[in-house]
Amino acid sequence: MSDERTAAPSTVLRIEGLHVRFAGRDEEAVRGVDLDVRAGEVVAVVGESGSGKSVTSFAAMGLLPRTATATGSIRVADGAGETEIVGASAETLDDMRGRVASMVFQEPMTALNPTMTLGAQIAEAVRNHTSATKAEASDRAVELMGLVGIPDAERRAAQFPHELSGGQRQRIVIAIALACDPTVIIADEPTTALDVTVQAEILDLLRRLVRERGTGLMIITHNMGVVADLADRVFVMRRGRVVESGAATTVLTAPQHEYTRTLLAAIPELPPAAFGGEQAAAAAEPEVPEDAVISMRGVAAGYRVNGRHVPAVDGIDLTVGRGEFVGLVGESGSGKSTVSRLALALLPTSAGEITLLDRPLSSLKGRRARRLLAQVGVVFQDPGGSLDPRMTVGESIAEPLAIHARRTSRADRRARVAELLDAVRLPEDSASRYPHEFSGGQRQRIGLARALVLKPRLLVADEPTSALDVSVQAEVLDVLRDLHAELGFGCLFVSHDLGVVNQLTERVVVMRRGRIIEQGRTADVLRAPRERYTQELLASVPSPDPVQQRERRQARAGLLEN
Amino acid sequence: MNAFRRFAANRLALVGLVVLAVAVLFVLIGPLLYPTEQVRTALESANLAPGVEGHPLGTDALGYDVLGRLMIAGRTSLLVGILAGILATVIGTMWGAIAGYVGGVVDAVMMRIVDAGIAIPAIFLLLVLSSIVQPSEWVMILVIGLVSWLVPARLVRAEALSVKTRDYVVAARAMGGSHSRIVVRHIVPNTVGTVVVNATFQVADAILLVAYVSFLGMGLQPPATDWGAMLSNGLSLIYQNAWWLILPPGLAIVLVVCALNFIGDGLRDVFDVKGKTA
Amino acid sequence: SSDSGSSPDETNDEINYALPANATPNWLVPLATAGKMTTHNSSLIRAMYEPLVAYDGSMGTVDRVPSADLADEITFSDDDTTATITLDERTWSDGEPITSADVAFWIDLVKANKDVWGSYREGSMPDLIDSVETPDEKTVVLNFDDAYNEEWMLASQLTLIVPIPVHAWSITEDGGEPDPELAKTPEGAAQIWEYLVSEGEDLSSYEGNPLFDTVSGPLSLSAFSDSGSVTLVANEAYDGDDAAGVSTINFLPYTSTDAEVAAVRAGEVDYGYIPTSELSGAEQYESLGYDVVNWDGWAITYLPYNFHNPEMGPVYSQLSVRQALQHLVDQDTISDVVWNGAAKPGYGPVPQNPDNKFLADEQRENPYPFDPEAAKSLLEENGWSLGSDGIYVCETGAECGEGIADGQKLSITILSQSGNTETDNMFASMKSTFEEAGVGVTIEQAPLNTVLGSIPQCEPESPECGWELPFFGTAGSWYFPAYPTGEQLFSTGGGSNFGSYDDAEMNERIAKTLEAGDETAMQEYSAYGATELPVMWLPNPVYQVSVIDSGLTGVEQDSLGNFHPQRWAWGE
Amino acid sequence: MSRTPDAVPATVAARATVAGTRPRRHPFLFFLLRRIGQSIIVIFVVTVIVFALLQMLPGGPARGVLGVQATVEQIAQFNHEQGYDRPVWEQYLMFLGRLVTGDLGQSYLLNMPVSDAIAQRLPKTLLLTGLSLVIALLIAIPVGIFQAVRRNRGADYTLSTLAIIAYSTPSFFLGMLLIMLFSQGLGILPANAPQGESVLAVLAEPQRLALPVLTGAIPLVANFSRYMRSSALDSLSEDYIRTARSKGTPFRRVLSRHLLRNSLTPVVAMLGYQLPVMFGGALVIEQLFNYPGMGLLFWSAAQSSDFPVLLGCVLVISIATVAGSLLADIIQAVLDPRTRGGLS
Ligand SMILES: Nc1ncnc2c1ncn2[C@@H]1O[C@H](COP(=O)(O)OP(=O)(O)OP(=O)(O)O)[C@@H](O)[C@H]1O
Ligand SMILES: Nc1ncnc2c1ncn2[C@@H]1O[C@H](COP(=O)(O)OP(=O)(O)OP(=O)(O)O)[C@@H](O)[C@H]1O
Ligand SMILES: [Mg+2]
Ligand SMILES: [Mg+2]
Repeated sequence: MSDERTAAPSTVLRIEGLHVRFAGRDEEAVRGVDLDVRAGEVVAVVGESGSGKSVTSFAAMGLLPRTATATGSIRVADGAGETEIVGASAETLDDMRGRVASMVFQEPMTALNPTMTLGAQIAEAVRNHTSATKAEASDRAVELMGLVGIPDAERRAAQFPHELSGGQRQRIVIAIALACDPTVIIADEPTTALDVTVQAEILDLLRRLVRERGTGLMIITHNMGVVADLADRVFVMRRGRVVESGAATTVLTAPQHEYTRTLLAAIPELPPAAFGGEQAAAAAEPEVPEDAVISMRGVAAGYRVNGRHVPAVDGIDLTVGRGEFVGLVGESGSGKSTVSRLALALLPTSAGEITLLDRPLSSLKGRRARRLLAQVGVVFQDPGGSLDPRMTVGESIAEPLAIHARRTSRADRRARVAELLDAVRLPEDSASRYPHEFSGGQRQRIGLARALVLKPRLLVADEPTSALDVSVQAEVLDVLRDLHAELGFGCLFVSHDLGVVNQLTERVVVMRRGRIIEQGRTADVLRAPRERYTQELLASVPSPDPVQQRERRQARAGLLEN
Repeated sequence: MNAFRRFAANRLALVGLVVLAVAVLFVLIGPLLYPTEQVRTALESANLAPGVEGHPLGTDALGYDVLGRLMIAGRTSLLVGILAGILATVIGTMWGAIAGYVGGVVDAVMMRIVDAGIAIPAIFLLLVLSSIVQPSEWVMILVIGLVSWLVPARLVRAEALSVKTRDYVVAARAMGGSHSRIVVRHIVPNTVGTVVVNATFQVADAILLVAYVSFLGMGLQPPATDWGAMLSNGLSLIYQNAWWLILPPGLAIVLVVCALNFIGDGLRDVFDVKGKTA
Repeated sequence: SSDSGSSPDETNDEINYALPANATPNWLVPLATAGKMTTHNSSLIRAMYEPLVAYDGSMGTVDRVPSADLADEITFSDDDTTATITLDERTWSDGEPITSADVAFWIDLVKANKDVWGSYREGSMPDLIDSVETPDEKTVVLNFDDAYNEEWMLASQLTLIVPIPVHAWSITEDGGEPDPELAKTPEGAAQIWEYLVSEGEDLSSYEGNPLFDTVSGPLSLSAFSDSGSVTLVANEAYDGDDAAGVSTINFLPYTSTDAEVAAVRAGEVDYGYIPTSELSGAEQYESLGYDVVNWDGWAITYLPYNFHNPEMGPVYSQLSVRQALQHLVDQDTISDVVWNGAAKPGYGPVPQNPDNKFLADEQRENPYPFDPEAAKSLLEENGWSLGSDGIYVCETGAECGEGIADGQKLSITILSQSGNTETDNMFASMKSTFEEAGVGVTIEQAPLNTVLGSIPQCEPESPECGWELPFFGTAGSWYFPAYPTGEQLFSTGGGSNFGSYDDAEMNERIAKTLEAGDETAMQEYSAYGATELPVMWLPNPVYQVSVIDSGLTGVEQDSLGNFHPQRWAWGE
Repeated sequence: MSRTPDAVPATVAARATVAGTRPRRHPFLFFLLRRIGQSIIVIFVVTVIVFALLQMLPGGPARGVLGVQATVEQIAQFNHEQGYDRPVWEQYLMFLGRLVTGDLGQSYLLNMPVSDAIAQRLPKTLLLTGLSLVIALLIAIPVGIFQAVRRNRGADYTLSTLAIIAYSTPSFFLGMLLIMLFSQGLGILPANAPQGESVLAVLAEPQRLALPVLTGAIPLVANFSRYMRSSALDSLSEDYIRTARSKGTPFRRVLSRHLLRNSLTPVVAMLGYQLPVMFGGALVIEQLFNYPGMGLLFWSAAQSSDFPVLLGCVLVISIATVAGSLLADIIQAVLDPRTRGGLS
């Protein structure tokens, strides 16, 4: 607590000695955070999950739940003076929110009232703080929608949130935040729920708005790429405290704190990109590995929606050789998960043929098909959701044994479970505990253990790490790599993270709108993508290296111009 | 232990548990401590007011001691309520789990049956059912169970629908687990929270239904009785201010049903289940 | 009551009568089909259409009330095969005279349509009328097919005849031209019947239906609503001896007894009823200005034994068993305590209230008073022994009686009508005494109509013959016409002999009551029924516990279950 | 764990276009037709259930209708006329055939067409339940919201406890208590419901209507307020409430503009399913206060095996229920624009 109170006059948000405690909790969620945001500046707050980033931001808006008690000081610049948030009355807070400080939330799907038109929701923000008439407010709403890049704003204003895509909704949320020209905007993970390409667009929008209007922006993120892309200064938080802060370039390139260093080290690297279309490698025939554990030929499949067949993927030609690591990438909804479901015989094909472990799937039914699955393992994205909360970890891991090797004795089973727990680097006594007693990364390793208990020849992993913090992700990927080396299974690895795919896989398949648009050796495809879509995808991934990120941004701008 | 602490954190749930325990002791142990003649009628000492001739709560029209009768009647009300509630829960759980898991046409057919059942007010069904069969305790259990499984079936189906899309179920299928295994090992255990919480409410509702059935004149064969029957007998004396024939059984029902509802709310906190359909 | 708010003059000319709960009038045509013969229907009909011969119990005995009927003199031929009836000088409300043709018209219609006439019993009216002569406008001669007991003929048969206006009702469609000759042919009679019955079914058109414009009784229809509320007003053209005491009488329907009681308490009813349970609080009603009066029924109440029950039939066939069971019924206590006095003990087949000449002393004096010890010794003398569970058992069936299985237990099942506390309590206390004495009792309950629906006369092998002792007597099991014979009840093949009681002596005694000339036949029948126990006799509950505004006169209650609204009037 | 780029269920349908097909033109119309189809099937199942149950009633109606004194011939005649001597399936088909023409048969007891009897009683029951319902909603909605806002505080606990007590009280006991209190004790309200024949006549005696309506409304208030509370709690924790507050909307306005409508949606759905419960409750209340509605009609029909009336009542109520939940679904869809996507 140094006494250097010579704050620059342009400071718009100043948090000093903030402590937050939740009723019924022993530990404080936030224990002494000092943070400031200046006008026209982007400040990023990073840190692992649960480190208190969101609590800090809610405290700044006076939006903490009733169970929370905040102490310390949070002041926002209001015209000439400053307003204290901690302990302020409801009227003060209502007056301040939206006018002086506003907020952009993480989840655009739920941040908007589903039963109110978009125009009305924006207009409400305007009317809360101005004497604008209804008509004026809705004019202003349309204007704001134009500003955040919603085409055809007039018509859209009369629509409801569900009629817009996620990216568009996030733009509306930003429009609401902007409605009264606040001095500071707090954005809590504003792009996490979005595709990389959409994320890049939103980041562009935010950057432009902040620069044009001189608003202060405090952005919370776990993505170092976003930090590199956007931030002037960074605050790194851990366990309720700020452990390091400083200019973005400094922190990212020369981190001081141990924690920041591990954070940065865990980020999977992308290959030095070559975006130019001319530099693309010659179209190589996709090599067909011999000895395939699974191969799909001209496969199409879809879902029944309201009693009607809706195609999801078409013309899928894909092979995973024995012991081969194949990545499957593409934007959200492109059909990646559908392909993995097909590989697991969870979804019938409507055309084409899948050969799983040398057997055509279409010829197998019922028990015989199920028996084949003994040699296939699976890991899903949500580490919590893929373990039955009412089964012990041991039971979960032994479940494939219970299904396929019923005659295994109890002792054998226990031994096998212990073996696998060891392989995924978990303590042996984990077997008798329940999933909720484990962290996300640990759970994911349990899932991996379960998938491998029968020594499968094929492992299907659908975004196994995308729900994890980067450092935890690194750990899980490490285990996966080791086990692969040891067991030699073929692996279909679905991911939207090109960095991970780059690190892990030998070949990569790129999907878009239900079709495969490009596949080849990972090195080739990522370094010199042939397809423009792949190039865009690559360019949209922010790099944690500020210098590299600047290049990417330019490359992307170039691509969009063409 | 943790679960109990979460339960006990809900004060009312704790109160409910105590009230229920007291009620159970009252009906089970009570008659041992306060033995009364509850089989043979005693017309010579009928219709006594409270306190007369050593009857703290008076006697009824057949000369039965009301306090003692309250205990005997409580046995029936509790027994029938609890077993009927459990029966309804079991049927409903199986029905709902199967419908939800299997889906498609099977689900549609099974749920239309449930819809139809729900569309017919339970009391109407009870009236008809209890004139088809003579209401003994077991028949009452069966009949009440049979008209009240619909709500749990609905709840469990909804739960099953959501559980079946969870990744661990998909994983079990991807491992080659059979349908029966999935229903038994994954779907049913994971609806247990909903089921247990609902079962408490179900028992509470069943005790109410027992009362309604008796009120509507479909009572048990004498000398058996239940709180609802006592209450509806008292109803005919409402103009004669025979409060001792009305209030004790009425309050007993309210207390026990309340207690069960409180307990259900407490359990809901433990299991973290949402909502209650009445 | 008269204090119900309106001015005295108005009230003094209007009476509100409470109809039984859920039994709203649904038939006013004096030609009833089956199921339409409830007492309130027939009472209203009688007020609008005087019968040829009227019997009622409102004078303390059950007797003919000549002032309420259309007959003047009735003479039977010496051989009891014809009756000659002269009619009073009376006119229909439209001014036409009431003639012998109106009597013949009724007989023609009923004869041609007897299968669908509700009161039809084979061998009685109208079968027993061979021919009708109408020598002049005021004389009717009925020729019977046999000689019949005069009293029975008069009280049970001729009372059924209700002269109807042939000059107005011999039509087959709305507004049709009356054709007095039409009914003389069976086809014509069938057409008229069909038309009249269809009008009877159309309750919504009662009000204003021209059929009801022509009445012979002291009252005529003024209003009739679907919900059962009926208003009768004095027939201005009435020229008989039973003229209405007030100008307007409202018959109010109630959906439940409680509703009615509430109305009584609110003073909205001048003549109503309360449940028997309220008798213990009778003062409350008296303080409201009512008299609380039991309305005894000309009825008996009993539990029929099903002699054809495959298991218990042979047991019930043993007189000793029936006697033992009868000894276990504590009729006095049940009447006084359970029914609060609203039931009177009954020991035989003849109604005991009011006292009458048909009653034998055997029945009056109760041959089987409450006596558990006597019951036990009767059973033990006849092969029954107390089992280890405290229930009598017959180890060797043959010793107890023919057809009884070895090891047969003496456990009876009563199927009782539900919905009445006194009835429930009566059986609960009976169960208690029976079981104390060693007779097992199971009590089942069902709504009245389910009870009635589940007790068909049956053969032992038929699956529907499982019933044993049904009770349908919360308001009396069986109401009699004025001459209380039992041919329906206890003679072999009798229409309501539910339990298939079959006894030659009984048949003979009943036959005697119907034959001509034998004055003591009824008493012999009464004595035999009281000792032979064709059914288990139970206390006979009152028809209802009436509450009558103390200011009303003419409210003597007719034990036949009819009410006579024309006689009600406000006293001074 | 919301840090997922993966599909969020609500958007699945929206994304279904990706692979080249369009969504249905009129999803709302489709939804409507589907629900109506389902409702018809449900009603059909109801007729089968009810008919089967009535077949199981012992004895048959003849003796009950014709009385103790009817002869065997009269009973046979009655059974023949009513078709009870035909095979069951034939009776069912006859019944169904008449049903589609709106003919519910003739009441034995009342001697009038069942449809007339019901037409006479139904409006009164609707009045009773409707009044109870409206009153209950007017109280329960604000109370539920109030409780949600004040959750886990004294007032909330008190109200919740009261609600559970009210819910746990059998309505006939509640009615008895009210009678003892208001009619006998204080003597300010009559214990007897209006006996008027028309709805207007019933309405003309509001003081008589008070106790029955109160008895009907109290359990509903209890039930709805609990629902409203939990639904409002759910909505309160939604992100959009936070969004609304973050733009500076005063809390009261957040409640009235954002919370109310969104938390009403599940309550409306629940209302549909509450209908049979309410009708069941009406049966008891009508019985207790002698209110001449459908409940008493059913009750007396059950007492006298008046089969056509029994069938008619159950059918009408079931149809009303099915229609009610259909209506609830539609209202819900209207309240929630997500389900009427392609209507415009
Ligand atoms: N409403 C609440 N009640 C109790 N504890 C809470 C509440 N909200 C947050 N916490 C606790 O406060 C701590 C900080 O949470 P916070 O949401 O700020 O983390 P975060 O850094 O935003 O994490 P993430 O990256 O997952 O969003 C956590 O331990 C969390 O469990
Ligand atoms: N259960 C389902 N029912 C109907 N449509 C579905 C279902 N699952 C997926 N789809 C549709 O199929 C298409 C492909 O979906 P899929 O889940 O395979 O995409 P994805 O590439 O895995 O996306 P993400 O990166 O978001 O996981 C999408 O249009 C999606 O809307
Ligand atoms: Mg957060
Ligand atoms: Mg996916």
